[in-house]
Amino acid sequence: MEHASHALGPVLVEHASYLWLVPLFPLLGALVNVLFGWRFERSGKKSLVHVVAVGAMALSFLTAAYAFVQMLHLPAERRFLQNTLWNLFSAGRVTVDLAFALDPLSMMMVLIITFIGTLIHLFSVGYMWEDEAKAYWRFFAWLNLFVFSMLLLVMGDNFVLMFFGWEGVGLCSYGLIAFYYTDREKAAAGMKAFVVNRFGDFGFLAGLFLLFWGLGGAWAASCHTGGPSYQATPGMHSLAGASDAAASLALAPRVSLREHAAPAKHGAPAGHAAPAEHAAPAEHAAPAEHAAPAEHAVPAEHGAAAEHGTAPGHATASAKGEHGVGAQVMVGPTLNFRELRDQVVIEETGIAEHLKDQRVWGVALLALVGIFLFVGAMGKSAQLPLYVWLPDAMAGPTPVSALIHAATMVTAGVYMVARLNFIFALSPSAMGWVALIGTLTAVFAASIGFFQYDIKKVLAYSTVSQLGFMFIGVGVGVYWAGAYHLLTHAFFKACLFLGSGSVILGCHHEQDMRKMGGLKKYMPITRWTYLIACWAIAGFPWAAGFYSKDEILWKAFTSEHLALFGTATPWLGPAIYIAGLLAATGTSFYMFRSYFMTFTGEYRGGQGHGHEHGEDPHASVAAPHHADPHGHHDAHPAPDPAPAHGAHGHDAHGQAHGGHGGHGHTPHESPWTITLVLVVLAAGAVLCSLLGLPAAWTGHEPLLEQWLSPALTAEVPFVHKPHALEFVFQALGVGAGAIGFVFAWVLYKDNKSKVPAALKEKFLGVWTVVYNKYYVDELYDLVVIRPSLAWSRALSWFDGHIIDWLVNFAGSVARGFAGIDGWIDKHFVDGAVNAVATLTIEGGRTLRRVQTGRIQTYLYGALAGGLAVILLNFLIP
Amino acid sequence: MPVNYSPPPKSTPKVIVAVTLAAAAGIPFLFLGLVLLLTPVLKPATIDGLLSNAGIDPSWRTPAYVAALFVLALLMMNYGAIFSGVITWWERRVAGRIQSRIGPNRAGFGGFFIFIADAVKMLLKEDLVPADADALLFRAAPYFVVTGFALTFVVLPFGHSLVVTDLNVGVFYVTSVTALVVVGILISGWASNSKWALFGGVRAAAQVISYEIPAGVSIFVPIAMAGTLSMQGIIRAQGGLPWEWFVFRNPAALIAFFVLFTSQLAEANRTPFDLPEAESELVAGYLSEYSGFRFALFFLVEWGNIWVLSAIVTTLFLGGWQIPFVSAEYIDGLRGAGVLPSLAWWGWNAVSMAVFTAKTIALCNLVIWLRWTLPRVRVDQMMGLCWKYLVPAAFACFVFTLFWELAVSVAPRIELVSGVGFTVIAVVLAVLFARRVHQNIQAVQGEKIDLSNW
Amino acid sequence: MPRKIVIWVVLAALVVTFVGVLGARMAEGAVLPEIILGPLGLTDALFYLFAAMTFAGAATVALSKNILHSALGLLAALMGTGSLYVFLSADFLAVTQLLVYIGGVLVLILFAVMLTNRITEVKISNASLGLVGGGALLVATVPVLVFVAIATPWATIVPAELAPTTREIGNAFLTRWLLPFELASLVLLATLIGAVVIARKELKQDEPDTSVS
Amino acid sequence: MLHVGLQHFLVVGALLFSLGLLTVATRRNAIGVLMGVELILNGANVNFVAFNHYVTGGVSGQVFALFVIVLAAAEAAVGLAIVLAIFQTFRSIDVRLADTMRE
Repeated sequence: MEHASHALGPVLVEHASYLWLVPLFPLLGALVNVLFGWRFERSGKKSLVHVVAVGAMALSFLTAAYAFVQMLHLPAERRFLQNTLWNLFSAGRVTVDLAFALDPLSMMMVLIITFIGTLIHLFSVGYMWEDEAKAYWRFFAWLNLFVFSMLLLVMGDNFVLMFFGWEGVGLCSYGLIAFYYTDREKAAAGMKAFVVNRFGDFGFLAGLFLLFWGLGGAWAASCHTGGPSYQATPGMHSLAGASDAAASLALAPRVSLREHAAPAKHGAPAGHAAPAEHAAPAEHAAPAEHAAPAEHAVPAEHGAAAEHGTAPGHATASAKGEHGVGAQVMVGPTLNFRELRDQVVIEETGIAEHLKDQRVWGVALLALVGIFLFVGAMGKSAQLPLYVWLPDAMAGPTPVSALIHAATMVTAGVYMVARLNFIFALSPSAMGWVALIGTLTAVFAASIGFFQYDIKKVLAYSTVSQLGFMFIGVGVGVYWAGAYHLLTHAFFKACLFLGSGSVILGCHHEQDMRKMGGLKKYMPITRWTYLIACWAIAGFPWAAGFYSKDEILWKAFTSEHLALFGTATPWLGPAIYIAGLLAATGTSFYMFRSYFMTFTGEYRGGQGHGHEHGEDPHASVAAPHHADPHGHHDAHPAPDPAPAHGAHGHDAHGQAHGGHGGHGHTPHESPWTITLVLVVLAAGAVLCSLLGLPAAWTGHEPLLEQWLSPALTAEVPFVHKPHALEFVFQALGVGAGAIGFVFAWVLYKDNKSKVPAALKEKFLGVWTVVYNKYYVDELYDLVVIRPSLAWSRALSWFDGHIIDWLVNFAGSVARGFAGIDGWIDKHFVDGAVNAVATLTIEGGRTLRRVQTGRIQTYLYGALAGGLAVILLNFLIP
Repeated sequence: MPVNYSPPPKSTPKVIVAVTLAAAAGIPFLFLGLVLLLTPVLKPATIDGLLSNAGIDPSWRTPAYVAALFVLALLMMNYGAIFSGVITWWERRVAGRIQSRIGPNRAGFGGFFIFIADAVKMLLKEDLVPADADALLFRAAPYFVVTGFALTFVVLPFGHSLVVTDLNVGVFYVTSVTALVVVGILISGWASNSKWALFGGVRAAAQVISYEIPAGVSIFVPIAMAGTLSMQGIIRAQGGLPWEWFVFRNPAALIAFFVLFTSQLAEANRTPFDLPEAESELVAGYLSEYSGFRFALFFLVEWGNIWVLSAIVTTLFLGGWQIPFVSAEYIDGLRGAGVLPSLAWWGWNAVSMAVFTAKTIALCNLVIWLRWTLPRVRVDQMMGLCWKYLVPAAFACFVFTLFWELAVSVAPRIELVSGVGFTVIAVVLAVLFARRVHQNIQAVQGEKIDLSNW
Repeated sequence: MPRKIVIWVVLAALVVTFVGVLGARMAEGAVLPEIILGPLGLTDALFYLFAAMTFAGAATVALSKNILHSALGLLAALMGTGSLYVFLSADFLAVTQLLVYIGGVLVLILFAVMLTNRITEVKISNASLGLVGGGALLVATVPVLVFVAIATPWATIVPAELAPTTREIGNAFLTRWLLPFELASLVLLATLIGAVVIARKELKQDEPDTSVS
Repeated sequence: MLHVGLQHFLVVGALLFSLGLLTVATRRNAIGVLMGVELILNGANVNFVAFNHYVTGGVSGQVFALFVIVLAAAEAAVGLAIVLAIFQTFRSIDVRLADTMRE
């Protein structure tokens, strides 16, 4: 992180008016499928559903790719695409726009989301075509909506949009996990995910509120006291009097940047050049000059607003060209990431200083903010206390697992931390906690993965563990490596999940690895792709996982600034490194264990199948449709999903579903839509390594780091260690992977070894604890759920006995009064009422004469009124 | 005892023939000549120039202009009146030919002065107002009709520069002032206090306001093609040769031409749409109670309208006064800088007036032929034709024209192709028609066509 | 009939008073006779002619006992108004006034008169009611309106030269006033349907409709 | 003051309006009332066009006058249809008779 040796300037914005298309396409796809999907399906045009969904994704990807190309052509410091659609609302000086922005980080995320999303959609075509839920359209609608939400989360220009997307992905993940909602357990899994995420969201919101509370203090301070470089604007103190956003904007204080803040190489881009003559260099060279009144600030603002016609509230970094002399940053309330980043990052504003100094109940505000935000990330990204929903989320269809729980949604937390790196970097404590929790999660989840038999559960815990790695990355401050691991993980984990989906499909919806084995004979493509992905995740240097993981661990080892409880803890870095290495070893072990159990040895499926599936609700739903397993090979009832889906796919499905009823059918390779996706993902898992070849090898910064550096500007110090040591550490990393591999080889290759069973017998206690995921769910049950239930029962009792009694008592008293009242009513009030009624009737009878039904009468009335008004106008001065 | 009719004269005295011929040719030519002479001269600018040339005080400018206005108005009114008289004669002659009888042939040569005789007769009749009629309205109604008719002459062009005022809303103006005729008819029908008259009036009004819609919409077609509402502008947008006329330049315009022509027939209460005055049903419709001069006024308008409708159709679709191979700009250039235009300019103006008059009179003749060929339609047929066929057709033509103009802006060649194609078809049809007529006449009369009974 | 004359006189007096007195006030010391006897241009004379025609027509509408005379008065008023538009260089509007009001509205009114009266009663009842109230109304409104019209110092501009406005109106309809234009077309459609529905002869009615025959 | 200017047209408009108002207020004949409405609208139109010509320039006033004309035509059509309906119901178009809703 040697860049950013100079003071940072404001972000230079490039306008890209097409960005809104990227999230629009999935939204449209979702809408079309929601509105017309069932009609497509009913009218036999089922393939339209996936044509729409996949088409939308592909268009979205193409648009994103276009944006990527545009961004590539921009100089590095100008890589910020922005697109404001319209103003959502304004509250005081805070304006919230429907605006999208892409910086290199979110660009990477968008590419991942749209590219892998497209692949997963494609995969789903094959996977869900004959799904038992009979809701093909619903699946694709949710999937598209999910992608939309995710894009909103990633591309949103402000916290509001991000939060909208944040909640949107939660909703969509709920809908997708509980896709088979007829199954109570799966519906409950969806609910669990939703509820656990709520906990996280609470933390997220709390963090945001805290942050803005703190910023409010900072803004107020910068307004009232003024830093050394702050210029007081005359109207500042009467902010309450500013009636609307535009007017108050004109009053907004601005901060001029000192000259040295200008990287001289920045030319003034056409169309953005603010009236530079207003800010004569001589005037601004000395800080004292900054006390000059703000005449030159307002014209600059006008110039900017007039030139690009954006919502005026966002033309903050008004002098975007040559932002040394006369460059200004509006200081004031904002929800916009870029503006916030400018305010925090640019030293002259004093915001960062102020934030650092603030404390809440004796705790550093920023640490609290970081931790609370991280709680939100915990929920979304399944970190230690809140990870429990993720394994259960495997109830959803496999593509969902791949999309949500590998490639996109779970990375939202990582993305958020990376996005707000400028906040986190201010607080070593927050970073320390993030890294620590990440480490613990990595190790913990890896250990659970050791003994799982459900292939998807293994992958789920592996995901949790890998997310832990990412948090180590962003926690120790090597944000780009965290993002890089996010990228590589998206590829290899999606590949693994989809590979497992392929296996599950091939084995007739069997997920237990003990019932698999020897599949490499039947599913060669799946096997190879799965193996490549395993290499990647285990950290073998021919695949991408190695580079990202080693970069993270290396930087963790060299980090020295982390703190816990506000005190520096230099030992934390190395400790994290060791734990991470352990987790990596474990990862390698359980991944290869799953590989060996699944693909080597003899096929163990086909025994006791029917029985198990009899218990499987969706299998039993499907069974009547497939009463005759042999009838499906030729005369398949469903229409051809896609021309190229082909006979093979049909045949496969025929067999697959035949398998529910009968026994002894062999596994089969999946249709092309599935294998193609697997191959692409596996290729990605290998090729991504090119983006992150370490500096120690190539002599220059990794490509991805260069790419991301404009977005990840936070400065975090690291100890400089020689390259030689880095080589050693890389060797250690490879060694860790190799150890795991060897153990798995010995224990599980071909499933011949009796050692695992023996070990299990020997350490049955440990095994049971680990197998049952350390009884965390039960712990939650005990600590959270039962007390909640008990509390609610107590409240219910209280309500039923105390409150009801009170109510009843009040009722009795009221009845007593009512009796008296009734008597009075009957004798006194009724008389009055009758009198009123008589009066009304008589009055009405009299007044009715006014309504003659003759237009002329009314006209006279209206004219009399009008003339009276005119006369009054004359009479009353 | 048989009534003693005097036998028709064996031969007309030569003097009478000469005078009649002179008058027959002279009266229309006199008026056309006056039109030719006075319309350009009585423009305000020319009057100014003449006054200053003559050294008259400029304060006379306003009186001179007012006087010129009156002269022009008189001229145009009289032109309309004379023309409607002449065409009554022509109509009766044609009717006689079609019905294999002679027709009027006593007053003057070929009975040409019959219309003057008619006028004299009408003026001498008693001006009756029915006892229970609303006298004021009864008397006023003919003037409305005449006003509506006469006002159209303000913008009807006679030649290259021969137009009272070239209003920039000319076409629109024509359609709107003819509305006065309807008012007059309605009022006359009402004020007569007679069932027949009322029915006639209501029928006329219903018919006219119904047919105003297809007429108005089909007028949009040439307007859209010319891009102006001015009558002269529309003519200038066309050309002298048939394939430069709007009617052939656009397939929709051909249809719109027929729609407009039919609608105008109905608006002018001409057969086959003469329901308001259907003798067999309504005695004489709204005219039932009228006599004498007021009756004559109604008839003047009725026949004068033949000119108006023919002139409108000629202007909008048939190239107006455009002379083949001579462009309007060429004539413009001949005017010269003087107060009065050059002689060549007058000459070409005369030619253009001849072209316009020839086209219009040909159409008038067509109108007369139609009257004596087609039977009267029923009321429901009349309404059905309007609302079910002409209105949709007119709208379709208008919409088609919009697209056609778009196409023309892309490929101007298609106008020429359409024009030449339709012209060829029209010529072929005309030749076939002429051959058929020739054959029919031959079948009846042999080789020699007998004109002796003129 | 004398009552009618009284009202005419009152009206005329009102108008003359207001035009004269307020005009004099506006002219800041201008002498009254000069206003009355000053030189008249042709345009001014024509304006007064058409204004008088409009006023006479409107008065006929308001005061005539015969509905058809009222209709005739309406015709005069409408044509007069249309002519006044010409003075305001609104030629297209003038022609539209003729086309729509005289060709459409007036004919409709005449139609309605004929359809709603027995043929035998030529003297159609068009009695006014409350002429006293009406007179009061006039006395109340005319001064106010005329005073406002004359006494207000309008911020006038030099009027534009007489130029064809058709093209500009067309452009205005299709650009700035597109939405009202479309709404007007919707209103017309609704009117068309509504008028047909309202005026449709009830076929279920037992007695034959005798309004015409 | 004598040469025709804005005030002249405004006075004409005011008179048209007032007479229209008088008509609407005093007529018993429903058709007469409709005629009064037309007069009122014409008075307003004269003002529109006059202001357009003398105060604002452009064509906006004329456009509005056109809208008024269009709506007046629509109003006349509907009004007369209503008059016909009233005539069918009450056998009269005296507006004083059509007050069955009164009691």
